[in-house]
Order: sequence, then structure tokens, then C-alpha cells
Amino acid sequence: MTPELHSPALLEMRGITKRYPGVVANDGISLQIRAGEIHALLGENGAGKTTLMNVLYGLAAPDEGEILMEGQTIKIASPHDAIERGISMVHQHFMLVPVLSVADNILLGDEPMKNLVFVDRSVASARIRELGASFGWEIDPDRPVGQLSVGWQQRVEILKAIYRNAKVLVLDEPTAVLTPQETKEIFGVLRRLKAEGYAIIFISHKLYEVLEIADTITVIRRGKVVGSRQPAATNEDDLAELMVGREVELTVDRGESHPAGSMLEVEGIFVNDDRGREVVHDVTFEVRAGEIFGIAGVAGNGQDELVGAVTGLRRAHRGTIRLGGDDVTRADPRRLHKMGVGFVPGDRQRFGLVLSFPLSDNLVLNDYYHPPYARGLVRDDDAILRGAEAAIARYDVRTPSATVPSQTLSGGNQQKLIVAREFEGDVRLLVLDQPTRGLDVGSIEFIHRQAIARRDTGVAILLVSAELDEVLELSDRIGVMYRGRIVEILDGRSASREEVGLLMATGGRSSGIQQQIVETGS
Amino acid sequence: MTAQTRVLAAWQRGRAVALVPALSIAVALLIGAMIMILSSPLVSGEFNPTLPVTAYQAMLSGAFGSFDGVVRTLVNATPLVLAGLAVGIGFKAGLFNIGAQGQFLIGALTAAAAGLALNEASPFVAIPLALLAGMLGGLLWGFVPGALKAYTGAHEVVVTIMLNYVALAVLSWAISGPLRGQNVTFARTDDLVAASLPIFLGRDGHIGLLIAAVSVPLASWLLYRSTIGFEIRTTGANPDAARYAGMHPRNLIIFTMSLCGLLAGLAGASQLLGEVGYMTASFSTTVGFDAIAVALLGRAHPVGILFGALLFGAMQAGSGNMQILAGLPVQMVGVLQATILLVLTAEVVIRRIFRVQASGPELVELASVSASYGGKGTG
Amino acid sequence: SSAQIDVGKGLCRVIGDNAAATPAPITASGTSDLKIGVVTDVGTLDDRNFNQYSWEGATGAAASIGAPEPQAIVTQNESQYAANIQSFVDQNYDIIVTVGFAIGAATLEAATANPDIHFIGVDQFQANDPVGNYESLIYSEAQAGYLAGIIAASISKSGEVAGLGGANFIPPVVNYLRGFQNGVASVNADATVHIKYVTDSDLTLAFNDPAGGKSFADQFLAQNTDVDVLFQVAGKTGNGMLQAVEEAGIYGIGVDVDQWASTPDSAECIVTSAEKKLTSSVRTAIEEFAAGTVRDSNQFLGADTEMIGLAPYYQFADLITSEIQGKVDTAFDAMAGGTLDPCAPNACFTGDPDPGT
Amino acid sequence: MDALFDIPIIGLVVQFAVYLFDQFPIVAPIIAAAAVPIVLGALCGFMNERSGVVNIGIEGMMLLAAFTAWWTASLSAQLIPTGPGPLGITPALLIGLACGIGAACLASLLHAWLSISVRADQIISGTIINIFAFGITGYLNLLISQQAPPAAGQFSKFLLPGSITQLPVVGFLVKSFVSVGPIAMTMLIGVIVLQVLLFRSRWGLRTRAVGEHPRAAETVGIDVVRLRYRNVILGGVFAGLAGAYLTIEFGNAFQSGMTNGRGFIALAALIFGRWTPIGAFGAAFLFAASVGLERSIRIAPPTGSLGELLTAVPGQFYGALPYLITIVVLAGVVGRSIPPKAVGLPYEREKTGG
Ligand SMILES: Nc1ncnc2c1ncn2[C@@H]1O[C@H](COP(=O)(O)OP(=O)(O)OP(=O)(O)O)[C@@H](O)[C@H]1O
Ligand SMILES: Nc1ncnc2c1ncn2[C@@H]1O[C@H](COP(=O)(O)OP(=O)(O)OP(=O)(O)O)[C@@H](O)[C@H]1O
Ligand SMILES: [Mg+2]
Ligand SMILES: [Mg+2]
Repeated sequence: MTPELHSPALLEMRGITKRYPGVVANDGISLQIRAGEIHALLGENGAGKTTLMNVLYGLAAPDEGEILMEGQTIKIASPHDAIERGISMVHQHFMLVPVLSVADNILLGDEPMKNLVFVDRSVASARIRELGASFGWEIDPDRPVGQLSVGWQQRVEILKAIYRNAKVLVLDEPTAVLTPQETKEIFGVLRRLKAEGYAIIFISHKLYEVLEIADTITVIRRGKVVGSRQPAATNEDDLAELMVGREVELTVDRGESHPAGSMLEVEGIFVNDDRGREVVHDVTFEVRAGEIFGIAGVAGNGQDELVGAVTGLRRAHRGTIRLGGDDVTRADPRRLHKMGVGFVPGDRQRFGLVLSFPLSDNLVLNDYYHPPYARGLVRDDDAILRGAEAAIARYDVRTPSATVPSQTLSGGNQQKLIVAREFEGDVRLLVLDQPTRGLDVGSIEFIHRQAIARRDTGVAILLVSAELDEVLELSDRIGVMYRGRIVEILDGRSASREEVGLLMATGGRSSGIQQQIVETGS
Repeated sequence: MTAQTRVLAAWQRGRAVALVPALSIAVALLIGAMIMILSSPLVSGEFNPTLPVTAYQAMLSGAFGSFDGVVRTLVNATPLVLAGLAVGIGFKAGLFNIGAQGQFLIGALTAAAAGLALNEASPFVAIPLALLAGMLGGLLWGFVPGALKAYTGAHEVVVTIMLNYVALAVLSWAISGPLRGQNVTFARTDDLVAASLPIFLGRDGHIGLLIAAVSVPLASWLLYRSTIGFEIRTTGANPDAARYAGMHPRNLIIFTMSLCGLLAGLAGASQLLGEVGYMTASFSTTVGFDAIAVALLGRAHPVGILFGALLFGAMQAGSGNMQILAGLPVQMVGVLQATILLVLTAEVVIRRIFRVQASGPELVELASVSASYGGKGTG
Repeated sequence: SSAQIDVGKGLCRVIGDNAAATPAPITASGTSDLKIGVVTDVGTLDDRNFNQYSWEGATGAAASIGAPEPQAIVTQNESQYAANIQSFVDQNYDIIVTVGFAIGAATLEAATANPDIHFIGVDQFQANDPVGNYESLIYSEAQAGYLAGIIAASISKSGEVAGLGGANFIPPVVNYLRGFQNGVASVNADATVHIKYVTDSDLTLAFNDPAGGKSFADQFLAQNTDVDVLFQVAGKTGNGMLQAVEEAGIYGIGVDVDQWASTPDSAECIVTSAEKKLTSSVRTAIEEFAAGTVRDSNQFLGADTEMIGLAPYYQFADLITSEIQGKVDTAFDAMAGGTLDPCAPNACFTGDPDPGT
Repeated sequence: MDALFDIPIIGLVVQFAVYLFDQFPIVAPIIAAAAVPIVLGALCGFMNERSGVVNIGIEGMMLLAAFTAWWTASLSAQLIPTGPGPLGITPALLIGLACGIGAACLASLLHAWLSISVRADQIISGTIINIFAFGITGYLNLLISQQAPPAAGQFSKFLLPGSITQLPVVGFLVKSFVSVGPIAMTMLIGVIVLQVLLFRSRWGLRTRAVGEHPRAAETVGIDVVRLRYRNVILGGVFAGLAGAYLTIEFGNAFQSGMTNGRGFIALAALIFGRWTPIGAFGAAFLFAASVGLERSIRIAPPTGSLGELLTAVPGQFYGALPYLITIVVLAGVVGRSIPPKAVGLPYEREKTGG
């Protein structure tokens, strides 16, 4: 399995340095990848992994250093050059054009032509179907990508990378949005590609994944390589310490919960998505004060719409939602906020922040209109600033000041900013939608601790996450969502990964054959 | 902090803000000078390298050379400030109000209508009511595209362009029909007597000037100190976040467009009541379009808009002298305005030429303008 | 006679070796230090209309009295009238010509405030006590239109003619067209006269949109296929109408000035133009003032002073028979003598928008 | 039929339908001719905005082209006096056309530089072009009017035998779209070709990708900056054609400010037509047809009770009609037009998505 350690490197990066204003994102990084090797990169948020890959892919010009392929120095000034050299990349954020079809997304940039002008879609579609089939994926090349679930979008990304006959395949956090089952499936694909002689660079924050799939693990901290490990010779704690530079508690101790009366009652609600299709059907559950109720599910199974209904961004067209006994089915976000609902949205940059506004304004985004931040129609800038400075200190938001635009913050700090805003005050219910998506272990630890602390003060917490581990770690009870329904509610302490994973993937506990029936039956 | 360091700090801040615009205007005037010199054979039949000197001197003396000239500059700037705010505040909410022109006309019309109805009344009644009527007229003309955008998604750019033309029709209908004067030889109203704005400064400094002057700090206050302004800016920068934060982007869009209309309507009312004194069916103006340039020149900030309006107002005030003394066609003013805007826009180039450091992330101010034209629309 | 051009109805004719009468070069009759300024109406100086011809009158006068070259300020919107006049006052100008009826109020005000300056208002009228230093020029467009109507009725084969105007609320436009209608009726009581206006509201469309004018006339001619003479009163918009006339191969009649000369691109079809002698009236007013003549404050300019009339016929000279010319001359004399009212039976501008016919 | 006319309300509707049916074939070619510059302007906007660059400078680009085409054609007609060939083509007109297109492309280059390289606000950039074009063409036109060259003439229509243009039912279509001048033909071809290319060609695919998600396009090796530059400058060709159409095909003279808002109407048509060539074409035609209807009611109002009703309405209402129709259709039928996602956003290569 393991490739010859002394076989010559297919790709080598030597002394790569990349500086951004105020940050040295890569500081003399060197890396060697052999054909038939899966090389994992590990590092905290902002460690410089993506930057390094962007340098390799021609998206960022390095300030120093060189790249060699098969021993030859090569120049990569643009993605075009990289593709020419046989380097393909699955990016950390989807690089798919939602309005274009699967086929168009895949062949974009490398279009088969007929009559010199027209894109030959029939040839491409056939090839895509064939390629998909070889991985066991049934792909409809004509579907607009925007209509696919994230899991399928990720598969399209992988097909897109492979379609170009690459030699080097870079995958930047490809599993962040996948279910365990999907991750397994992707790992199968990677192993096959490895066997076919691809050199694969794999980036992930999930230590056990890295340990499972990688042949070599390189850890980067603050732009520098701090160590390299063989999976056999290391473990999660070791890797985490290497990444963060200190000991990390990988699982926060959730302690005992002491649930009281019911806080949120959701009763038989039905919700439509933006296009008017009903995607939440007859969902019923309750969240008690002082407990964390987790909703597990593959992204795109109606969680967004469910959260929308609970937080007032959407209307449930049937059913009722009660908060502390009051009917809030038709309440708007303002009213809910007043009633003590805090909400950490799944898409933090779209909903949670106004990126061009200073931190201070973002911290009062939903409290700007009442004392102490405003008197009548007049904002009290001093109070806002004082409040902001206090919150920044309390939640350890790393920023030069409270007045810089929030777009200058790192992702983890942006999330802490939102947490600082939503967790404060007289909160009775917290809705946490994907609260740690894309964050590193340190930030995750911080946010998990805060959530448990709030639970212990008697707040009801509704946690929605595609991250199965997160749900398992934190929840007192777990509802599994599948195709718009909560198919089962389990006890958080006794549920197993496999059990929940299977429910997420199939909506049932039975084997694959029945799964087929469920799928075709709906 | 001692007084001295405070003055120094203020000077440095002022320098940081004003240096690049000042350099830009200088460069633009140089470019304009080149155009004048190159075209001088067409102006005077011979090559005349001193034409720009004559022209700029004439312009300056017209705009600032006398007390009356200065007042004229201020009077010209008055409707530009108000209409500029009507465009600029729209920008802040992510709305591109090309309709200031129509709102201006309707505001002038409704002010005229009210003024005529109150011609016998005391000025203390007539003036406020006529101004109010102008604001309400403009408000209506802003409300319509706002409401259509909020509830049907109709793009405000299209609707406001169309409403500009509709305004002309309404104006002509009203003036040649119900509002036509008694003893007039063509389609115009009678003179507005009671509602005409008193002159308090020089030859033609009417009190509309004060209204414009007050509107700048008011707009600043509204945008940056009030909670509504915060909502407006949030809606403009990120409508999804606004909804999330419990604001009501639809209502805000309607509110902001109405407010913009109100301001442009007030501009029309003030110009009509303060400068013209009667309304004609052909009441012609370019204020609404100049306002777009002024708002962009001022980066959609009220204080910037004030300066932009003063610049345009001064150029207008000086343009008469430029035509008389340099014999240059009036269109040269447009060429100069475009050049100034161009050089200010390409300020990176100016910074590079003169090695001036950027003072901070100030471009953020406008970032949402053209963005909101496109995919970032509100739902 | 000149060759016909085989386009549309085939009524247009090759221009041949006709040449517009080149005005004699003006020789100065002395020197003068009068400073002359022109404040135009909203628009441009090259509008081939009021602004331009008033301006040319001023330059002509300056040349003939030996005064310095006049200057013009082009008004860009209505609120600037007073300020623009003031600019000349501030520069100590002696004669200020203001153009257009809309600037009348501002002119009157400035004249009252500056008794030492002589004001000449083109197309203006002082209803109340006239001011001594303000001479307003009022033209009888209806008379010119009447003459054009006589020609139109006489040369039309179908008996269906049209007068297209820019906007129906602008007095001179309506006066021209109603005079035209009456002129047609005086020759052929059974003739059909269409009077249509491009717009009721938008002055840009009315006078400044040649492409729109061409579209409008195209459509008019498509929907009224029998019309074979078209008289247009619509500034630059009218220039577009003349192009439509040319494509339709019918007779066109120009307005204000000799459009055969001013819009040479359509000259093949222009039989004549209903002229209002802006240039010479402005020039005369200035020359008379320079000579010290005191004139009435309201100058009514019409057939009696030969300030209206028809332009030459050029290649169509033989189309206008002596019989037709006789009718024209008779009407001209009658109007000069005050015995013929061009505004009857159809009234001229009354203040209300003209609905057309 | 007359019996139908007398039914209350429905009778009026029937009369109106008959009126439209009568007049439309007569007016259609004129509507088509009036729509040409609007469609061409919209195609300019299309090229820009589909690749992510807002263009509100269409008006100015058209005006520049109108002036330049007319002026250079006139100047070269004096140098190369030749009789017109087929379609009225002369070397002078071709030179004029080329220069007009060149001028619009230069303006587009400025727009591209400001929007793409300087990353200025794209609305400012368009505004600059509008103000500048209005100023400089008015300025030069006035200065040269003292020694104005005679016009160079104009392109003429492709003349078909009357038996074809007089065909019942389709004759007016032929007259509207086939029996037209060379620039008008280009318009129709442009619409069809661009519509097909947008959805079927490599260029179209890449353009859409760049307008929606430039970073994704870049990651598959597409040079976003180059594609945007190319499209914006090519867009100038259409603005150039639109301007030249006004001065050397539809008409033969230039007047200051003569585009009279057609560039803005074109922008509206583009948005209205949901950023597709066919949609913009439809929107421009709807607009031109509304103008045609307005004029028709002025020129040849219907008779009977409908006519009485229509003439009772103040004329200004008809003046506003085309604009009102646009608003009503946009708000009532079309609703939200979804722009290309990245339109208006300057693209920075080395920017990570947070
Ligand atoms: N275009 C840029 N401009 C300025 N700074 C940048 C830019 N791109 C990256 N950085 C900075 O470089 C550093 C490395 O970022 P990078 O995205 O490579 O981190 P990463 O290891 O991929 O983190 P994550 O796990 O969050 O994906 C960060 O501090 C980041 O803020
Ligand atoms: N685009 C940017 N513009 C300006 N400053 C930036 C930018 N990106 C990052 N920074 C600065 O770099 C600092 C480090 O950001 P970075 O993304 O490296 O943090 P990080 O290590 O990823 O943190 P986290 O783990 O919370 O994501 C930020 O606090 C910010 O001040
Ligand atoms: Mg980060
Ligand atoms: Mg990364």
C-alpha cells in the first residue's frame, strides 16, 4: 500500500513564502509528494494550508520559493498553467456555478468542441456519465448544479478535477460537508485514484480522517511546517498538540444536564423552500430548558427551512411553534429576539454579519434600537463601543480594535463575534446552525464550551449540524432529519456514530436493499 | 491633548481626506486645458495656448470673483445638494435612484400647485405648505419604485427611468390644463407670490440655501447616528443580514426610496419657489442627472455630496463667464466635470503619480452601489 | 425643369445647379464699441432655429456696425435664465438679446433693473406697460404658415396635406400650423389637412430628436398614404421629418429659415420654407438701436415689414406657376394691409394645447 | 362585427383588437426601425453585464459613436467622393461606421480599465462616460458647425420586390426585418447569433461562468480579466453600431444629445429582458411598439365609440403610455429579473473567500 519512500517526488515545493499585509501566510514551506501517495496537510484555521495550495495552483504568486515537477522547476502563474501541468484542485469552497448544469461545470475551461464554436455537450455528457458510473455514481449531467445537495456538489467537484486527466490532485477540506457514509465513499475513490498513480494532497481538520486515509501527514502552524508524521506512528492527541502548539481537549466534557420544562415546542410544521416546494413535512419535537437538542442530517434535508421557521425567517404554513408556551408560529425575527431567542446562522457571512461594518456595529446588529445602545432614534455610539470592547474581551475575539471592518477577521473570529452577540443577554433558546463549520479544533473547543455553559444556565439549545461528531458530542437528545422529516429521536449519550450515520443516510435502520425502496418510494 | 496637537491632528486628517481630491481636480483641469488648447483652432480660428488660462480665470471670477458670484455658486449648489442626497442615500440602501430627475419635477409641480392655491395666503402659511407639497410630490414619485421593488421585485433602475418620462407628461398635463395661468401667452402658471422663497443673501440667495445647508448634517445624522440610518445601511450592505437582525428590508426599501423622492422633490420645490417663481409645461432641468454625478463624486457621503454640489455649482456659476470671456461652448463644463470624476475615480493612478499613501479602507463606503445593482438584490 | 427622383411617390427632384443665395458679405459701416451678448433658450447654439438665427442676427449686426464679436451664453435649464442675463450685466454689456418666450419674464425683470442696457427679446411680448429699454420681437408665424398652406394646397395632387408640429402647447408652433391650415383652405376648401403633434409634454422629443421625428413622420405617412405635401414645425425633430419626406418622395415644406439651404440633405424635396426672418429682425433691431432710433417696445413682425415670407423654390420653380404665385402675392399683400387674418377661420394659439386635426 | 362593437366594455375591447390588427402591419416596419438602436444598445449592455460588468454608459457610448461616425463619414466623403453602391454603401460611410465603432470601443476600453483594472465602482465609470460623451460631442459639434461638412449620406434599405413585401400576413415581417439597412440587419443577426452563442458556444459558457462566479471560472483556467476586457470592448461594437445607425443609416445628421435617452431605455430593455439577447429584443420591441401605439392614437385614432373614448383622454397620457406599459409589464408579469450574480463586483485575483 505505502509507496516507496525513496521513489522520486512527483511534485516538490521548496521554501515557499507568501506574505499578505500583516500576515506571513506561508513561511518557507517545503513539501514533497510522490505519485501514488496521499499526503495530508493539517493545521489550524489560518495556518496557511489553502494559501500553499493556491500557490501551487497559480491562484497566489509566492514571494519566495519554487515548485518542481518531476525534478524540473516549473512556473505556475495561473490556474491555467497548473492545469496544463496536470494539477487539479478541489477547493475549500465550492467552485461551481450554480446556474450551470453539471456537465457545463465539469467541462468549463476544457470544452470539447464541434464546428469550432459550439460546445459538444453530447460527447461530454457521455464521458461524465461514464466517469461517474466508474465510481458508482449515477450522475445527471443536465441538472443545474444549484439544485444538487452539497454531497452531490462535492462529487461534481471531484469529477471536475479528475475529468482533466490530472497527475496531482489537491483536495482542500473535501469532507467538511459530507456524512460519514459519503466520506467513506470518497475515501474509496481516493484509494482507487492513488492506485492509479495520482499524487494526492488531502486537507482536513478531522484528525481521524487524516489518520485513516493519509500515507504522510504534514502539520503546518502559522505558515511553517512544524512536523511530519506517518499515520502508524501518531495519534489524534499528538496531531492536535502539534497543530495548536498546546494540549487540546478534543472532546469537551458535556457534563450532566438538568433539563427543566419545555421551552421550544414544534408541532407538526410544514415549511416550503425558496422555490415554493415543501421540504419540511410534519416535524414535531420539543427542546427543554437546560438541554441540547441536536438535529443530525445530511445538509439539504430540510434543516435550513426548519431553522428558518423556528427563527422567524420563514413561515411554517401548517403546524405551530411555541416558545415558553407562547405561540410564535408567525413571529418575526425581531419579536423572537425580544422573547429571548439567540440564533447563530449557518451561513455566517450571508446572515450573521455585515462584513463592511465595524465589529462594534455587528455586535449590536439586533439590539441597536433600544437602550443602552440607543435612546429613541439616536444611537449611543459610546455605549455601543463600550459594549463591543467588553464582548470582544469576554469572547476572546482576536482583532486590533472594535472599529475595524469585520471582514478583516478570520473565520473563527467572525464566528466568535456572532457567538458573542447571540449568547449574551436574557436568552431562553439558542439556535445553533452549523456553529463550527470550517473552524479548527481550538475554535471548536471554545464554542462548544460556551454552548455547554449556556445550557447549564438553563438555556434551551437547538443544535443543527451536518457534523455528526458535533451532534453526538453535545446533544442530550438527537433528532435525525431525513427528507424533511425527523425519522427518529435518540438519546444523545447512548446513540452510536454508526446508528445515527445510517439514519442520516437512509432514513432507516435497515440495510441497503430497503434503503432503495425508501428512496424510490418517496 | 494640547490645542496645538489637536490642530495638527485635524490638519493631518483634513490633508489625508482632501489631498487626493485636490490633486485629482488639478490633474483634471490640466487635462481639460489640453482639450481646450487642442480645440482652440476651432474656437478662435487660430492656435491659442493661453485659452485655458482665460477660461479658468473667467470661470473662477464668475463663481467666486464677487459676492454675488459666490451666492450664485451656493444657489446653484442648493438643488444639487438635496438631489445629490436623494441619490446618495439611495446608494446607502443599495438602491440606484436614477429617478431624482422625475422626483425633482414632480416636487416642483406639486409645490407650484400648492403655491398657486395659496397665492392669497400669508407667506408664513404658503411657504411651508408649498415646500411640504413639493416633498410629498417627490415622496410619491419615490414611493412607487420603492414599493414595486419591494413587492414585485421590479428593478428600480428600470422603473425610475420610466417614471422620469412619466413625470414630464404629468407636468405638461397639469400646466397646460388645470394649473395654467390666467393672463399668460403660453403654457405656464401664474407667478407664485406668497409661496416664493424670500431672498436673504445678496441678489438671489433664497432660503432654500439654508434648507440645503441643514439637510447635510441631518442626512449625516440620519445615516450615521440614528437607528433608522443603521437599518438603511444594513439593508444596503447585506439585506439578508438585515432580515436576520429583525429589520424589514421591504419597508426600508420603500422608506428609503420615499425619502429620496422627498429630498429630490424638495430640491425641485426649492428651485421653483426660490429661483424661477412660476412653472412652465416645459420646465427643463438636468438637476436629477447631475445629482447622480454629485452623489458619486461625494462617494454617497453627505459631506462629500455637499462638496461635490459646491464644485458643480461653482462650475455652473462660472460657465457664463467662460462663455463670454473665453468664447468656449458651454459643453466644456460637462467635459471638465467628466474629467474630474474620471480622475477622482482612477485615484489609484493619482496616488501612484504623487506617491500618496491610501488612508484606509474608505472604498467600503461605495462597495455596495454597483453590487446592489446586480445579484445582491433584496428578497 | 429638374429630373424627378424615383423614390416613393417620386415627387422630389434633383437639385441641379441651383445655389442658395449667398448673403452678401457684411461690410462695416463704421465702428462701435457696443458689447452685444446673447442669452439663448434652453438648448444649443447650433439648433438651426431660434437660438442659432438670433445669434447670427447678432453677429451680423456686430459686423455691420463694426462692434466687437458678440458672445453667447447657452442656457441649460430654466432656472438659469436670470443668472445668465446677469452674467452679461456684470460684464457691462450694452445690448443683451434674449431668445424665446420662456425667458421673457427674466428679461423684463433685468430690463427694469438695468435701464442703461438695451434688451432685445426674440419671440417675446410685453403685455403690461412696456419698458423703454426692452424691445420685444413678436413674429406672425401664422402669416408664414398661411403662405405655406397656399403652396401646399396648390401643389398637392391628392388634396391631402399635413402639418406636423413638435409640441402642441408651444405658441409659435401652433400658430404656424393653424395659419397653414387656413392657407390650404383658402385655396381648396375640400382639401384634407392633418395637423398632428409629436408630443403633448416632452420638449426633447418635440424639438431635439431627429430620429424620433423621422419615426413619427414615417408612421404618419404609412398611416396616411395619400398625403403628398408635408409641412413640419419641429426644430431638429422636424429635420428628421424632412428625411422621412425624402424617403417617401413627397413634397416637403421647411420652416423658420430657408431649409433648402440649412438642411441640404433633404433639399431635393423641399419646395419652399415658411420663413420667419429671425436673423434679419434681430440684426435690424441692433442696427437701429446703434443708430439711435427709438422703436416701439413691442415689435410685431409680419408681412408688412417683410419679416415673414416664403423661401425660394429652387428646382421647383416651374412647379409654382404664376397662378399659384399670384395667390401667394395676393395673400401676402392682404396680410400686410391687415385685411386678411391668417388665424381665421381656424383660431391660432389660444393658450390651450392644440388638439390637432 | 359591428354588432360586437356595441356590447358594453367587451365591444371596446373588440374594437381595440380590430384597430391593432388593422394598424400593426402598417406600423410594424417603423416600430422595428425605432427598436434597432435600443436593441443594439442592449446588446452592448448584454456583453458587459453577462460577464459581470455593469454598464450604464451605453447612452454615452452611443452618442460618441453617432457623432464620430457622422463626422468622419462626412470628412471622408469630401476626400473620397464616390457614388453609393448596393445598400447605399460608400467608402466614406464604411470609414464612418468603422470610426464610430472605434470611438465606442475606446469608451468601452476606458470603462473596462476603470471597472476591471482600477476596480472602480462600475456605475461611476458609466456615469463618467455619459457626461463626457454628452459634453465632448456637443462641444465639438458646435465648434465644427461653423464649417460643417455636408453629410455623407446614409446606408439604404435592402429593397425587395413589392410582390414580397406586399405579401399578406408575412409581408410586414419581411419589411420590418429583411428589407432594411445593413446595420439593422446586423441587429437581427446579432440577437440571434448572441442568443445561440450564449447558451451553446464555449465563449457563451465561459461568459456566463465569469458573470456568475468569476473565481470558479478562474480555477478552471479561464482568464477572468481578459475575458471581461474582451467582452466589454466587443460590447462597444454594438454601442457603436447603435450610434452609427442614428447618424448614417436611419438618419444622416448629428444633433447634440441626439440619443435622447435611448441608451437608458436599452439598459432597461436589457434588465427587462432578463439579460438575454432575445429578451432584450422583445423588451425593446414592446417599448417601440408602445411608442407606435401612442403615435397611432395621435395620428390615426380609431373611429367609433373607442375613438371617442380615446380622444377624451388627455394627450399626455399617451405620451406616458410606453413608459407606463413598461412599468406595468415589469411589475406585473416579468417581476424579478435575476441579474448575473457577479455583476457590479470588481474581481480581485488574490482574494480568498473568508
Ligand atoms: N488574499 C489574502 N489577503 C490577505 N490575507 C490572506 C489572503 N489569503 C489568505 N490570507 C491570510 O493568510 C493566512 C493563511 O490563510 P489560509 O486560507 O491559507 O489558511 P488555511 O490554513 O487554509 O485555513 P483554514 O483551515 O481556515 O482553511 C490567514 O491569516 C489568512 O487570513
Ligand atoms: N483579507 C484580510 N484583510 C485584512 N486583514 C486580514 C485579512 N485576512 C486576515 N486578516 C488579518 O489576519 C489576522 C489573522 O487571520 P487568520 O485568518 O490567519 O486567522 P486564523 O488563524 O485563521 O483564525 P481562526 O482560527 O479564527 O480562523 C486576522 O485577525 C486579520 O486581522
Ligand atoms: Mg481562517
Ligand atoms: Mg483553507
